[in-house]
Amino acid sequence: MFSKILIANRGEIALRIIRACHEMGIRTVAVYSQADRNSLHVRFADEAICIGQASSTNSYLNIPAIISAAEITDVEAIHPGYGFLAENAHFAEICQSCKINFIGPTPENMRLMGDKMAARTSMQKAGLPIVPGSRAIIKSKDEALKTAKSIGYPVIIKAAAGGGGKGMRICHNDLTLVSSLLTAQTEAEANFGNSSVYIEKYIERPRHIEVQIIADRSGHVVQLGERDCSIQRRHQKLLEESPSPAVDSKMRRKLGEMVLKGMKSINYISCGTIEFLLDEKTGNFYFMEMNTRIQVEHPVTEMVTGIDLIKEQIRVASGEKLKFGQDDVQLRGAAIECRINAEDADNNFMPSPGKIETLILPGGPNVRVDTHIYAGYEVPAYYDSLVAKLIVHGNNRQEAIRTMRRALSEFYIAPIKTTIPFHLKLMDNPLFKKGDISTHFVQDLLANESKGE
Amino acid sequence: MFSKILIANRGEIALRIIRACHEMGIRTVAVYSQADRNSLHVRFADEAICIGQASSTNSYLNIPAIISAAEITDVEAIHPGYGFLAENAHFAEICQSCKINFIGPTPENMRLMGDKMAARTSMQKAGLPIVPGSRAIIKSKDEALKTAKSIGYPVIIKAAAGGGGKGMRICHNDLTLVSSLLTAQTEAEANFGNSSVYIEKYIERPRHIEVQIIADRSGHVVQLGERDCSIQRRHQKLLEESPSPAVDSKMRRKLGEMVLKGMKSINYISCGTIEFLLDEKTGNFYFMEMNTRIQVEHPVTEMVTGIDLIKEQIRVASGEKLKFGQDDVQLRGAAIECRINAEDADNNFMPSPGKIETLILPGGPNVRVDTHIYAGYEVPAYYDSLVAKLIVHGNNRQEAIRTMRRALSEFYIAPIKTTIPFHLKLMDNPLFKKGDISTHFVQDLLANESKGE
Amino acid sequence: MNIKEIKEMINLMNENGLAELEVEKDDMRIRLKKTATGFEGTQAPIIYSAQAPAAGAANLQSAGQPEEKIVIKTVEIKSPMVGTFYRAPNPEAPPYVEIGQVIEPGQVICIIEAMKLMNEIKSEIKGKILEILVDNAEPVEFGQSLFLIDPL
Amino acid sequence: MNIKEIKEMINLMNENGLAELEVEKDDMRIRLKKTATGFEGTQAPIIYSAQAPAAGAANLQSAGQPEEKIVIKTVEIKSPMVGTFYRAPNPEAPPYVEIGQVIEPGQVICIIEAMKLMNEIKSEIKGKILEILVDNAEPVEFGQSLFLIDPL
Repeated sequence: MFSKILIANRGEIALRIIRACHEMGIRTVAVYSQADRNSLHVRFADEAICIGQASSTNSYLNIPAIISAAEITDVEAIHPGYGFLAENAHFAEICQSCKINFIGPTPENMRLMGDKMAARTSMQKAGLPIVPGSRAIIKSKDEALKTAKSIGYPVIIKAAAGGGGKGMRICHNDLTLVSSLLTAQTEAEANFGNSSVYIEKYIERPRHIEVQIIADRSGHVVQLGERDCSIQRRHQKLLEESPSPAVDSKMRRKLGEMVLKGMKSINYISCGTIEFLLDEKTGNFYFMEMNTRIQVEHPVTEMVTGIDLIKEQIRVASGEKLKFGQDDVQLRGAAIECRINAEDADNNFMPSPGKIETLILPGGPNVRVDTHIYAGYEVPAYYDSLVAKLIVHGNNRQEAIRTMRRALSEFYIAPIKTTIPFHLKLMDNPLFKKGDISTHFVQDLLANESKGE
Repeated sequence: MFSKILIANRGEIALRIIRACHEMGIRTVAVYSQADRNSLHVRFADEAICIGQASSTNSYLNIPAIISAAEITDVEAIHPGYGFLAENAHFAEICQSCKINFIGPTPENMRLMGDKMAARTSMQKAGLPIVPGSRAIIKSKDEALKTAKSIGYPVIIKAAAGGGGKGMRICHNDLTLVSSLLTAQTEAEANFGNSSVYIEKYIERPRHIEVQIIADRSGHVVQLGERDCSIQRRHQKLLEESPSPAVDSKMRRKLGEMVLKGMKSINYISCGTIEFLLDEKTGNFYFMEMNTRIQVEHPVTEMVTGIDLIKEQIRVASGEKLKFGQDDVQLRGAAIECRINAEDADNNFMPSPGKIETLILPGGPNVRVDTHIYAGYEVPAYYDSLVAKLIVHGNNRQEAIRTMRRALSEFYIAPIKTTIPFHLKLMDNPLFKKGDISTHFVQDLLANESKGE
Repeated sequence: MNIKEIKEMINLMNENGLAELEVEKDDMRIRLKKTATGFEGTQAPIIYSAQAPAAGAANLQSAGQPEEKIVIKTVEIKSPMVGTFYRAPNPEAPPYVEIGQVIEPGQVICIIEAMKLMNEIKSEIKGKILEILVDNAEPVEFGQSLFLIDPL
Repeated sequence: MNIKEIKEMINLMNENGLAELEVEKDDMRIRLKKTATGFEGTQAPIIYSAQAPAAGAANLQSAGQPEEKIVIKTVEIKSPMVGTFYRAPNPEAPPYVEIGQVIEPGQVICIIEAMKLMNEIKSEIKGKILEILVDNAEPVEFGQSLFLIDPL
């Protein structure tokens, strides 16, 4: 096991990793930008090093600074957290060449799954269903029309190098398809410097279902059930839960088996998440992409499985074998996570950084809070707006919702605006309570509200 | 089920009850003294009523004020929490006569178990072992010597009406016995207005083991395993854990059976705790007394059983039957609670009230915080010094200790002094880590430290 | 510089969480200071809450040349117990007191019912009733202001 | 001076996070103070932390008659990167600079090794070296003060 690691991240995930290390008896080195001098990860780590100015490019994305911080503190491994360098294969390779253990998958894993087309192809080879459509790049109008005819409308045009919804176009007939093709290519070029696009079947009201896996270096892969992340706005997740109200034990088994096949086929190592689109009408699910990192929403899986994902991720990175098999994994009750962002939900989720004057954190039974904020902390404008994760557990989904409602009602952050009021409304929403949601749910909800006004 | 209840308490337990009610859909009325205007229980309750001046006698012990607060807010029940009026049979009777449901045992239960001698007699009748000694009041020297001879030295003289160690005397021979008898009687008279004392066998290094029970009105009693509360100073508990490292499954079963017999024999209703002294040398345990209320340390039992004691207590008070039987109760892992008091552990645990300028609460996995404090809150000098309960859960005791150590290291309260540093030392103490503790542990620890200086 | 302006300043302090406000102008000086409490700008859901603002306004005073002090002094009569406030001994009877009326020390001014007992509340001062702050048959909490008095 | 002006001042305070604001103008004076919150008295366990005190010392000045102010102005040369600080190009060679020495703009004053690369650090100013704040072969973090210079 490692004796000392560096955490190349900030905010709540840096804290999360420091906590795991403390309990494992591993010493920690925090790195921080000049804007994060008063951040808790600096306070809680055994050592802390300033690596650059506020902007991410000068600090948390500054590979030379992070590597030499690792060298002068003589750490054995680097945990990248999520975001920043977490899915940067180049950084993983540099770590290797500097004899520093990168706590994550192999660079090969990251490269393969980082390329959407290649990922899709490899997973399809392994037997995972993918959304009907062209695996090949669409070059001409005719190709586009041909594909659309074969899979049937509606279809969606996507950027091959894309993500985050950019360069996507939904088309319901030949006319819109032809007109959208060029726009999509131009957007793709503009956003990703690559105009390649492809076409696939568009699923009307899909659910975002993802399966958490963990794999060690000796080929053992275990899947830890699914998360439902359908509550999102502009492809940004706002709330996640496990298990999904839309997945029954039969589908869960099927999903699990597929995922294990897929992961073994690429010799995947470390934590990872395989994302699917679920078409509730048909009950079909389709592989979308894989995230080769620990995710923001990992705690909901920890709450229902009782497995500490960060500790396991560190253990397998150090070469240890998983201490549990697939049969040891049991899902207990239901867990929900609300992302508390410094955003004004009543004002188009506009970022609301600034100093926190008053803070009351929720507590009591079945409540977990992962946060780096405290009364007096200044939320910097340089980084993402996540200020806290509120996670609850219940014997079932209804109980979890009641506990979440209770905890949200205690949670008070002022004067900055947060998404707490939005989540409170969500807990009283009849459709959400029924579990009748899709990735369009939030956008429809907000649309109705603005109509209401 | 009740639709609205009043909470006749303050601080973290008032919050704890409000939280349970919120999740159960019960409206809450908080009562508060003028010193608690900015307290969180006032903020979180649906309604709040000022009932008097700061001093407890004028507010939280002011029965007429509390009853008329219940009347003007038209509540169906009153939850007394712990301390204050929680074990006041007279108050329970007044509630009855005002047609307000007292959430707790019957006045008869409270009267019987409130009288130590009567409690001992009734539990002995039910077959529970008691510490060898005279059940009768000792009136003369000769009686004392006779009893001492029959049970053998060392013996302890105790006040019949006593508690909290007052009026206790340990004697190792006839000489000290005779000389101590008068002193003990005088102290008893002074402290409790009643000079009656009795003599029993003194156990050298006992453990404080207590069994949590819950009983409904239809005679179902369930026991939820034991708590080890041996870490105490001057009979004030500082840390509690479940299960006890000194109790094996065989002893646990035996304790459980005895407790169920005892509770059925007196038709006990609601939550309660039966305290035992465990003599580790012999493996014998002896009934000490019963607490007819919810206790400060109830969360450790909640963590290992997954049962919400406050909700169950409210349910049975409303007349509902227990939804689980003895066989449904399973102990999972280990839980520890540290009491964070506003006391200066380096200065003879002197109370340290005052304004909290800076507060950082621990968080992350397997950590529960029950507290009423926040940055900017002023800890009043009028009430007990408990400012927070830090509870952790682990797959085993070692894990729980590591998590507690981690959480304590994050916990920061300034400028007032707290018991956090004391607990941090405890987590690194080899004897504590081995579970090799007794009710004398803390006093010995502090004695050695002061020697060290 | 008049009371209205002082009230406005107090509002400014409340709205902006000021601890102190001091104005000095030719021969007159005003200094307002708040005792810091837990939550500036946050609201606890107190129902029957005492009239805090009135208490604040109760004895403001502007320092400066002694000869031209402006002083408002009003006194509040507060409820000594939790209960229900009654202005008259029974529904038929007339109220004990009315606004504008001058009351004497020891005079009964209202009744508070607690635990089925009717408790007569007597004034401790002589003064003119400026305001009756609670409606008849309304519940009151301990320390809640009942009457605003201009002492004579 | 009226309420509107005070409001504007308060906005200034809010926008710029001022704790106190005091204005004195011919025969009038305004003082505003905010209730403080934050992190007083707590210390993060930063190892290689930048010499904050030095920064403070950078422009000391003795109070007194305005016309006869004494001002010491020193400048710090800070590390532009994380790495290891070396005073000489190699263990055998003499240090680039010594205390008391006058350095010129563009003159190499130390080396910082990062990722096996030796980065020569050049002075941007002319001045006299008052202090060398880091020992040879010591790790330094970004922005850490290396030299204290008396500019000429």
